[in-house]
Amino acid sequence: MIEVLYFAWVRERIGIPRERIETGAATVADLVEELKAREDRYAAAFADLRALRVALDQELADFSAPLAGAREVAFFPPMTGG
Amino acid sequence: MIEVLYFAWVRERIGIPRERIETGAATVADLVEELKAREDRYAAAFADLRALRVALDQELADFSAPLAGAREVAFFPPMTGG
Amino acid sequence: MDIRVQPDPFDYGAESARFAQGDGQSGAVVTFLGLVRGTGGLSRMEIEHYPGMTERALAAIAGDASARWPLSDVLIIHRFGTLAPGDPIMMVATASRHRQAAFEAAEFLMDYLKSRAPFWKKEFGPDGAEWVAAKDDDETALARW
Amino acid sequence: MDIRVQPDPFDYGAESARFAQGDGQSGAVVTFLGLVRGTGGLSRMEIEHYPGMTERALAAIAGDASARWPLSDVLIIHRFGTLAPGDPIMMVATASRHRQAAFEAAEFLMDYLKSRAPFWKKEFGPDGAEWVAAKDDDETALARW
Repeated sequence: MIEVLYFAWVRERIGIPRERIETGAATVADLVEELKAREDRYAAAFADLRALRVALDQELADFSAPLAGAREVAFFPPMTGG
Repeated sequence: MIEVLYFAWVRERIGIPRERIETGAATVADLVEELKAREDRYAAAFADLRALRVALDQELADFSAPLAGAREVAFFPPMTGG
Repeated sequence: MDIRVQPDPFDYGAESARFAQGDGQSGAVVTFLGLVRGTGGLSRMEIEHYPGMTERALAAIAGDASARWPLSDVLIIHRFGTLAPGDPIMMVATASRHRQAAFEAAEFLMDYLKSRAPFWKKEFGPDGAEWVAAKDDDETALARW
Repeated sequence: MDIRVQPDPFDYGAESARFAQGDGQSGAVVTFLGLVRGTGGLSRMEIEHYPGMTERALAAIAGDASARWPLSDVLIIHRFGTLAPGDPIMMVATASRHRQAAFEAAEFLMDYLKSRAPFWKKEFGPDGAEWVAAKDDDETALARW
């Protein structure tokens, strides 16, 4: 089980801020493929990975990063604070 | 007649903050030579021109600048504001 | 080091004054204040963030700055939630013996905060709502450090 | 544009707050504050300046900054006379739509003010009084602009 969080327009497209997912995905990219296959709203949110960033356990990570051991994965657009 | 002003340690060495001087000096450098010839305190203040800056009518100038038309000349060390 | 992530407004003048009290050894204080611009008929801004990760990211950025420059103090305040035009969004402050260190550290904090702290701005105007797009400039700004 | 040369202390927090009020269009405000350092047993500092030339030099520097960067406002306050450790010596503030412009203009103001505005500092400590020497760094800092 992994906690999956969505922020900004990713959250809006998927329609929920977070969910717990049972997955056997080896990497973040594999998890994204699983989610895209689920429903159109996921496919829409993950259509262009270059427009997305990912954090594993609250640290920025690559889509190629392994999921093993991670408690929390978050998807969001590039940050716009400041 | 020209108004001559001294600041910081130049003022302290010469002993006065300002004086009016009757001079026929063509340039700032000529005026400095006149002053040095007057008294030791001037010679001490003007011993090393590289340690001094000059302003003509309140604008930074070179020692080679002509004095003609200037109302006010000021001598001081490099600035240390801020 | 003082890092605050909060929905409430902050008093920029009072925070600046308190920060500058310091320890009497610093000599140089630089602050940056970001305000909501009222351009384009903007009626409000909403800032979303990632609780937990935000505080970690800001602490890491402030720690990096303190390791690179001789800073006696660092302050970061960043708001989230609903903001109106003219409202303060965030501020950073740095204190050092050297003015160049204080300036560089403040710019470093801003550059990293922009691209590495998980905040997202949404603007509400006459044509509806829009998520602010990150600028390529913001990412390339990191290359200078 | 607001330029003040004065013997009296100024309230850095209040000045910063007032400056940041602005016109709601700026978005980015940078301030620099210089304080008297209490290092080396310093008991007081005296700042001499050249009345008349000081105001002209500061106005010229602020004008140059406004010509180079899109600034909506500039503030310079510089004290003269007797100052104690921890006292504010001077501050500059810049406001712009762009953070980079506000930062660069503030650094430009400081670099030029240091080397081109006629102020001289004298420090009084346990070993007597000494005029502060200008740093070669201060002159070379101008080369980057």
